[in-house]
Amino acid sequence: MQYIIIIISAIFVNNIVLAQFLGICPFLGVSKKTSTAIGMAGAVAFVMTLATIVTYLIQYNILVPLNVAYLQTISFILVIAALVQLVEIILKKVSPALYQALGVFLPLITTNCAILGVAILTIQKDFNLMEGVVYAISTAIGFGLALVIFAGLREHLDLMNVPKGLKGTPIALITAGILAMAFMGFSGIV
Amino acid sequence: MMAKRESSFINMLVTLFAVTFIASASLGLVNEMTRDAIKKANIKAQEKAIASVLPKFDKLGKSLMVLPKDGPDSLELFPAYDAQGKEVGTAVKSYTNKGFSGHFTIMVGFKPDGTISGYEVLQHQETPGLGSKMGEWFRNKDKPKQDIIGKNPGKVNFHVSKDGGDIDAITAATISSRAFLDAVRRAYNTWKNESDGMSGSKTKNEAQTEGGNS
Amino acid sequence: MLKTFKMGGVHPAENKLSAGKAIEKLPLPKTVSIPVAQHIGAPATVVVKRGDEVKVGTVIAQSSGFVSTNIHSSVSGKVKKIDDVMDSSGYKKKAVIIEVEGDEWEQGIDTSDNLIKETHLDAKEINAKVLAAGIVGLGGATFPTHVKLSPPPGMTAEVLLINGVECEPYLTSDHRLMLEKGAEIIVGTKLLMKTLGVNKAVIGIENNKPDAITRMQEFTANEPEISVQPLKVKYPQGGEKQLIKAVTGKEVPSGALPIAVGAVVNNVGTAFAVYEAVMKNKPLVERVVTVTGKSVKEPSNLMVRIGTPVTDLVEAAGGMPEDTGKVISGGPMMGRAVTTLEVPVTKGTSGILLIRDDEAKRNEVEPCIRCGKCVNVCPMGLEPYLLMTMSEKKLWERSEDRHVMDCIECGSCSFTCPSNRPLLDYIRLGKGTVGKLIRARKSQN
Amino acid sequence: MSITLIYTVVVLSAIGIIAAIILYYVSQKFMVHEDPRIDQIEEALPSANCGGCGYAGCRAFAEACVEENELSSLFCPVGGNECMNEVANILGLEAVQKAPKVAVLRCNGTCDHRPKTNQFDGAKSCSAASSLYSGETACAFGCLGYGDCVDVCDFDALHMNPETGLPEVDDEKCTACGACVDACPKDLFELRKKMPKDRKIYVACRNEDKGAAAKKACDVACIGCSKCFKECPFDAITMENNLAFIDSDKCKLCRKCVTVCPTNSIIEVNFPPRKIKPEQVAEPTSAGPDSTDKA
Amino acid sequence: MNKLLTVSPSPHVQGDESIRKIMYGVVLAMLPAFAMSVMFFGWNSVKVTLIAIAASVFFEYVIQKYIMKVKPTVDDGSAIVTGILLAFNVPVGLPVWLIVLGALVAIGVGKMSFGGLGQNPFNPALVGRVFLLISFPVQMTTWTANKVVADGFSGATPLGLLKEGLKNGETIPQITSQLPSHFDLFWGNMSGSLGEISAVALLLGGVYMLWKKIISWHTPVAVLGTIFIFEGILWLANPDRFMDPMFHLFTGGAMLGAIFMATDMVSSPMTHVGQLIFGVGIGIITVLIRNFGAYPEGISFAILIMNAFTPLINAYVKPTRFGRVA
Amino acid sequence: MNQMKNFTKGFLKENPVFVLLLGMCPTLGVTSSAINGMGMGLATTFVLVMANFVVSLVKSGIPDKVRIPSFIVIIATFVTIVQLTMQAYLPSLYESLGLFIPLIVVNCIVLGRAEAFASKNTVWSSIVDGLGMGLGFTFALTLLGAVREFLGSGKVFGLTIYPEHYGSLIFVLAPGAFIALGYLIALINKLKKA
Ligand SMILES: Cc1cc2nc3c(=O)[nH]c(=O)nc-3n(C[C@H](O)[C@H](O)[C@H](O)COP(=O)(O)O)c2cc1C
Ligand SMILES: Cc1cc2nc3c(=O)[nH]c(=O)nc-3n(C[C@H](O)[C@H](O)[C@H](O)COP(=O)(O)O)c2cc1C
Ligand SMILES: Cc1cc2nc3c(=O)[nH]c(=O)nc-3n(C[C@H](O)[C@H](O)[C@H](O)COP(=O)(O)O)c2cc1C
Ligand SMILES: Cc1cc2nc3c(=O)[nH]c(=O)nc-3n(C[C@H](O)[C@H](O)[C@H](O)CO)c2cc1C
Ligand code: SF4
Ligand code: SF4
Ligand code: SF4
Ligand code: SF4
Ligand code: FES
Repeated sequence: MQYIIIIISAIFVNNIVLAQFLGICPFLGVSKKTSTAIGMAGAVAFVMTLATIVTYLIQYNILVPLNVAYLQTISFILVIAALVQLVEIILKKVSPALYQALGVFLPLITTNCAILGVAILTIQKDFNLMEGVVYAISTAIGFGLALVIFAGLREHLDLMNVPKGLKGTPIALITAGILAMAFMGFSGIV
Repeated sequence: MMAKRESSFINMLVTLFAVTFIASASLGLVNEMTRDAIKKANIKAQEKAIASVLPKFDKLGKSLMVLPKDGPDSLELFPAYDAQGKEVGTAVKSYTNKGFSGHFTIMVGFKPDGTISGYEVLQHQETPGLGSKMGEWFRNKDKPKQDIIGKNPGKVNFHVSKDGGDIDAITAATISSRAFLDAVRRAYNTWKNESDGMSGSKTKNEAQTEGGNS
Repeated sequence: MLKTFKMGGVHPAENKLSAGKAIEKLPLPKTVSIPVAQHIGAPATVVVKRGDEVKVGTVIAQSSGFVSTNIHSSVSGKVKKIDDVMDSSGYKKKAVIIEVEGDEWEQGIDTSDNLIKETHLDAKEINAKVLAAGIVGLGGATFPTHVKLSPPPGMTAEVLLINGVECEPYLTSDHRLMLEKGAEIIVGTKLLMKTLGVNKAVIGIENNKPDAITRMQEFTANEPEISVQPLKVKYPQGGEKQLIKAVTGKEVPSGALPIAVGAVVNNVGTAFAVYEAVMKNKPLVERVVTVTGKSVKEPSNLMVRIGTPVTDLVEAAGGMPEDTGKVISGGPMMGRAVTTLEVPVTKGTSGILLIRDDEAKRNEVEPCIRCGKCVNVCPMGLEPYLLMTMSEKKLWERSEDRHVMDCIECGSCSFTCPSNRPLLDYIRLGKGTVGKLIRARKSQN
Repeated sequence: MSITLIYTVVVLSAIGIIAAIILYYVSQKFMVHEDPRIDQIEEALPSANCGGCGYAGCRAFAEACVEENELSSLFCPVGGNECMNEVANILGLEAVQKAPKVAVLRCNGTCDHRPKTNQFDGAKSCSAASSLYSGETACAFGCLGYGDCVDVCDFDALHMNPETGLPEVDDEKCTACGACVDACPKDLFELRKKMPKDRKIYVACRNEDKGAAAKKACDVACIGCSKCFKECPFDAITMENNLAFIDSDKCKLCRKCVTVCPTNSIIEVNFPPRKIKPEQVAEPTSAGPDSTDKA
Repeated sequence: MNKLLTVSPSPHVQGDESIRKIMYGVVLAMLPAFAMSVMFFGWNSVKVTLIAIAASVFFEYVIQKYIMKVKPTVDDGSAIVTGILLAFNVPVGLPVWLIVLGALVAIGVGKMSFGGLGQNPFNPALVGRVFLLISFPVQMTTWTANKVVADGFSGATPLGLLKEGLKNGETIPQITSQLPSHFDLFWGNMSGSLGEISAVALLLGGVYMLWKKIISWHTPVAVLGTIFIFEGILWLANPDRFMDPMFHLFTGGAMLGAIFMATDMVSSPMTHVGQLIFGVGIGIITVLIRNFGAYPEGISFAILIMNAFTPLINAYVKPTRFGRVA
Repeated sequence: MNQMKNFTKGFLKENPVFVLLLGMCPTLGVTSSAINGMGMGLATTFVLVMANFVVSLVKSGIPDKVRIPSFIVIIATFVTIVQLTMQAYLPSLYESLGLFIPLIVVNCIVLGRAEAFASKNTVWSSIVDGLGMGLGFTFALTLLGAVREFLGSGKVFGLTIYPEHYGSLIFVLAPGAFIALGYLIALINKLKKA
């Protein structure tokens, strides 16, 4: 049951982009086409899960025992940066096809607050490892959902006659706002 | 532009080592410098909250951790005394899990007779503009129906009026209001049990501070 | 039992004003201009020069390729000049201009009305005659008929459909032809069947021509291989893919020809022309043209020599009404508006429609409200609103992905749109551009 | 020194070093050959990996740069112009500098010069109209006036003049990108070499009809009389399909052709007024599409 | 011949549909619901409706004329529809300034920012309504008691009473006693937003629009059908915790939403299959929010959320193409 | 290099938020009030200036391949310093900025400036650049915070301008952040053109 709550909460109620304001840069940047959005969502899901596991282990096996928890930020970001690069290098060699589909988004992910944010939130929320993993995956699904819907909306808006002054980022933000507004309907579900 | 160092393995390793070394050393230093300040800030925040919910006191007694009957986690009680050593009241750090966004913590002060001398919301995630109003709502002197200061949870029905109680809920935030009163009741009951000497409470010597930066 | 195609379609007001008017022969014009490109495919090569004497039926331009055909003089007289003239395509095209003198026919042409039923010619010889007579599809597309009659290798025809649908509002030329030349059409049909080697033919006629249905049923009563299929009135039932679907229930695959499902479609006029060419040696020099319009004094069906200026036809129908705002060659759904009445009648001219001022101008274009009506009426299952926007924004690849090339340009979408959007204008543009891109891609590979 | 401080240093350095070693070995092992310029460009980019360029990160952007043979559609908002210049350097793109050109409209068929023969009521698009028929006037070669060219100009260099019904080029803004050349279904635009003082002499007509037909369709049509062709001392003029064409590479701006043209279809822009017969040339210049340009 | 002929590409005839006909058809279809509203809430509902219409039309006019600098098209009736539907979605006692603010958001943010009629991905009236609901929860949930049964009920909406009761740990049978009968619900004898109360009047409007081919049956049937089935399953599973499905069809904005708001062609999918998916989505989200969420009613949110999905539905649910090669 | 131009470009012409659209998370996440926006902006500015300073100091000593990791470490160090200091001396601001303080690490502006500017320029101009960009960021966050606070609760910097109950709550919440920023950017674009 508590897993279901974590899942629903992370996908709908506390959607990482629409309610928590994390990962907005790729949300705005990589949402011009649905196909790219799907690729990005997949890459985020992969890295987010991996990063959460690794940072979790570091937090509870190194930082906490040695009483240096204040190093969380710096060690997490280092590990995430290294991890992303590692995945990228390996993917490029092992599966060029997968690299084409997901890998090209990997560099974007290092500087995506969502990854670091989820790693830190997992610790803050006192999840255990399993919960952390579920949380990370659901958050990534939430991110992907928001991203894909938003990409669909933007592809639609490309065909519409948006007034000049609002074309591009402004209307994208307004659309995101209305989307966030609609998602508020889910509040209280968990 | 100056010539860059080439990317040989040794160079990379040395550079990275140097950078992390310097970074960690300086961080360690800053940490040493701020550790006490952070600790103090935390204690101060706690003391400020205690002071704000209790009548004037001169000395804090040892705080106790008490497991309430109706909740999974312990509450912390801070008895306060005047210069004569007479108890002027007890501040209780209580919580609820029924908030609109789940968990939040409050500090409630009780005079020895059980009336509430003050409260403070310590940490919460309720919606700004709705649930977040509880910080002021329940101590509004002009609205006796919602004011809890000076009321005794043992005598007044500490439920929202919608549920048949005596306290008016925050408009459009009944859930937060219910949760808030839930926390107050828990504080009261625990304090009451404790002062009646009913529970086997543990005493803790030091006010706990949280390590790290979470 | 009425059949029809399932998907989409509209029902514009029929306005068949000239349905009751028998076909009349139009008096010979003074001059004719006969364009050398009256058909789909390569323009014919002119073989006469200024000053040459020609008779009715003299070849004046010769087929210049497989998909091309012969052009004959439709009058006798002297070639005045060879020049560019405006025709209903909207552009100036090369044409042979002939001054009419008398009405002398080439030898061997039988101009009598006798019905000849039998021939000893075999399939090949019939098809050779069809080519020699310059026959093209008279249903509007003017595709050279001899090409249609020679299925590509590996494909065999199973059924011949004779298109007597005439789903365009106003037009009645096919209707009249069936009433008046039904027997000849049946003979033509049999010739076509013989050429194609099929033993089944269906004549599809919409239910708004009950007299034609009865008439054709009478003629086919003792023709076991030919049947008449009454159809529910729905535009664009005359489109060959829709007709095949309605009659046989088969769908011509996207991008394929009707022959892919074993069908060949020919217009009733084409069947009649084939009859005349084969049995009477008469090349395609005249055709039935409906002259009509709400203000036209005498809407009529005229037998007209190819090359006759449209003015002559309009005069014959009582002259051009004062309130004419637009002149269309063809029907209101698919016809082309012309810039001047001087354009000549060509093999593809099935009607001349004079539209009144109050209907000549389109209604004001408003934003698309995404009502989906265009999607629902598209007989090809396309998304016209999207195709239009993509053309406007020049998103050709996306347009190709959404199968813009499947559009049959029926205009149902533009007709229906409550916002009066010029959907087909832009879709045509998209089709043109995407077609070019596809061809460029093909030639690259 | 407290133990925490030591731990701090150890932990962080260890993480750093271990990460570096693993990365190094993995990258050695999983090396993939790629265009070295991609790396070079990536170097030049800010590595913010923000996606601001519309690509998935700096590397993807670098790859796009390598594939593209001109950079006009690529821009890194973080690095800005400097950075893009550097990228261009790496790709050796700045070397392909062309002689500056400017677009000119080879039609002067204003409403006055070219009587309407019908009125168009379809989609307001030149390409749509042109796929339907030859146009609202008897000239099948002239401007249709629905502004497809204006729509495609990204530099705000083209505007429709509502009085003449013709588009006008703003020489200052035109970058000779050629978009209008491609967009015009009548092929009316030409990119001509920029001449000193922005002067221009060109035949503002594309009508290939024979003289009489052309003249009938439009007052200022080129009737193919060849007078200019004979007049030009520099062989800059060629005749084809009843139409004169002035080659901007050969033209020396002597203005001789302008005076002999019987239909004023040769236009001169930004010249000082003529001394000898001012009234004769004042006309074409003032009616020309570029006439609003300051003298 | 001196008159110039007109030339245009084919087709040369146009059907007699028009935006105006459609929009004023919708207005007509809303009249029964409006009449019922006046009957139950009195003249205040006339006031609210007129203000909402006036404000919507006013903002559309001003924005088009002075900000977008295009020819105003307020006469096409779409702003009127938005105005009426905004009014239909708010409590009858809503302060005037909030109605005007709602209209500003609906037209300004929800419609004009995207380019005006036909360009907006979200239902404008609902953008306005949800904006108000989130921003002013107190005013937006202050219900005026129904005139006809003035003292019967407290003024809370049936769904509100249900949610409140469940929160207090009451069971359905206990709550039912405070609720109007199904007949009253069907007729509209309850409190709620101005235009949503009378199921019968809304259905009447729906039938009219179906007859006039303004809407197709797919969306409303999918929405109502899904709510019915999904609520039915919950009800059968636990009748102490969940109300019966009919109750859910007749209360809240289910009817209004399904018939008038989910059918807004601009923000819903193009194809019938798409509309079915759209409707089912709305139904599911509505049921989720009603039974498990913080809000007693969720159809507004559900429609907005599915509006967001519409481009994806349109991209992936294409019409059956003639002769598509498998 | 013209220092003044370096400094001022961050405000409007190359404003990281309004023009470059970088660092959107903190921009939207912490701007429920002007004061929060300002606090976040200043914290980021500090990190930016210091990171630019250090990076431009050590730039030539760092091999290319480990450039990014080194920069990240440098930035993360300053972020942690900010974190610890704030915790110690401004605990309430620290509470309200929450997660977004550690996330300064991944703010694209910081790394972006370090890479694009500081690693190629002198110490002094790097500091000026960092300060300019940082203050531009602060300006944007404060402005957005003020707008949201004003629309949401009728206050600016906590000063009541109109009664709170006329405020539209949504502007304090997530959707309002997006919407307000959208219109703000449109407005700034318009001003920039004019
Ligand atoms: C986005 C959102 C945030 C809300 N925040 C709170 C909150 O913080 N506290 C609360 O009690 N109710 C909150 N509510 C309202 C509750 O969902 C519920 O409607 C309300 O508490 C019902 O109580 P009422 O009787 O006071 O209106 C929120 C609702 C929404 C949609
Ligand atoms: C290149 C090409 C080849 C064709 N070949 C055949 C053919 O072999 N058999 C046939 O029945 N029709 C053939 N057609 C004719 C088409 O099927 C169709 O009848 C013609 O395009 C006109 O159709 P419409 O009047 O419905 O537009 C061909 C058409 C084209 C363009
Ligand atoms: C939309 C549309 C409507 C058509 N309507 C008719 C029609 O009513 N009668 C007809 O004979 N051909 C009609 N055609 C042409 C037919 O598709 C087909 O080309 C013709 O019947 C083939 O015969 P033909 O080659 O003998 O002309 C129509 C074509 C299209 C695309
Ligand atoms: C059947 C139908 C339903 C409509 N529903 C709405 C609606 O719910 N909300 C709204 O603002 N406009 C509605 N409109 C009006 C119009 O479509 C709307 O203003 C556009 O979304 C504006 O672009 C409706 C129109 C029709 C024809
Ligand atoms: S898209 Fe083409 S086939 Fe479909 S309705 Fe329009 S014109 Fe006809
Ligand atoms: S019929 Fe017209 S308004 Fe309706 S969707 Fe198609 S283009 Fe849009
Ligand atoms: S489109 Fe290009 S070439 Fe044409 S005017 Fe504009 S800038 Fe010049
Ligand atoms: S110049 Fe060409 S593209 Fe431009 S308006 Fe004239 S015809 Fe259209
Ligand atoms: S600030 Fe860029 S992803 Fe969050």
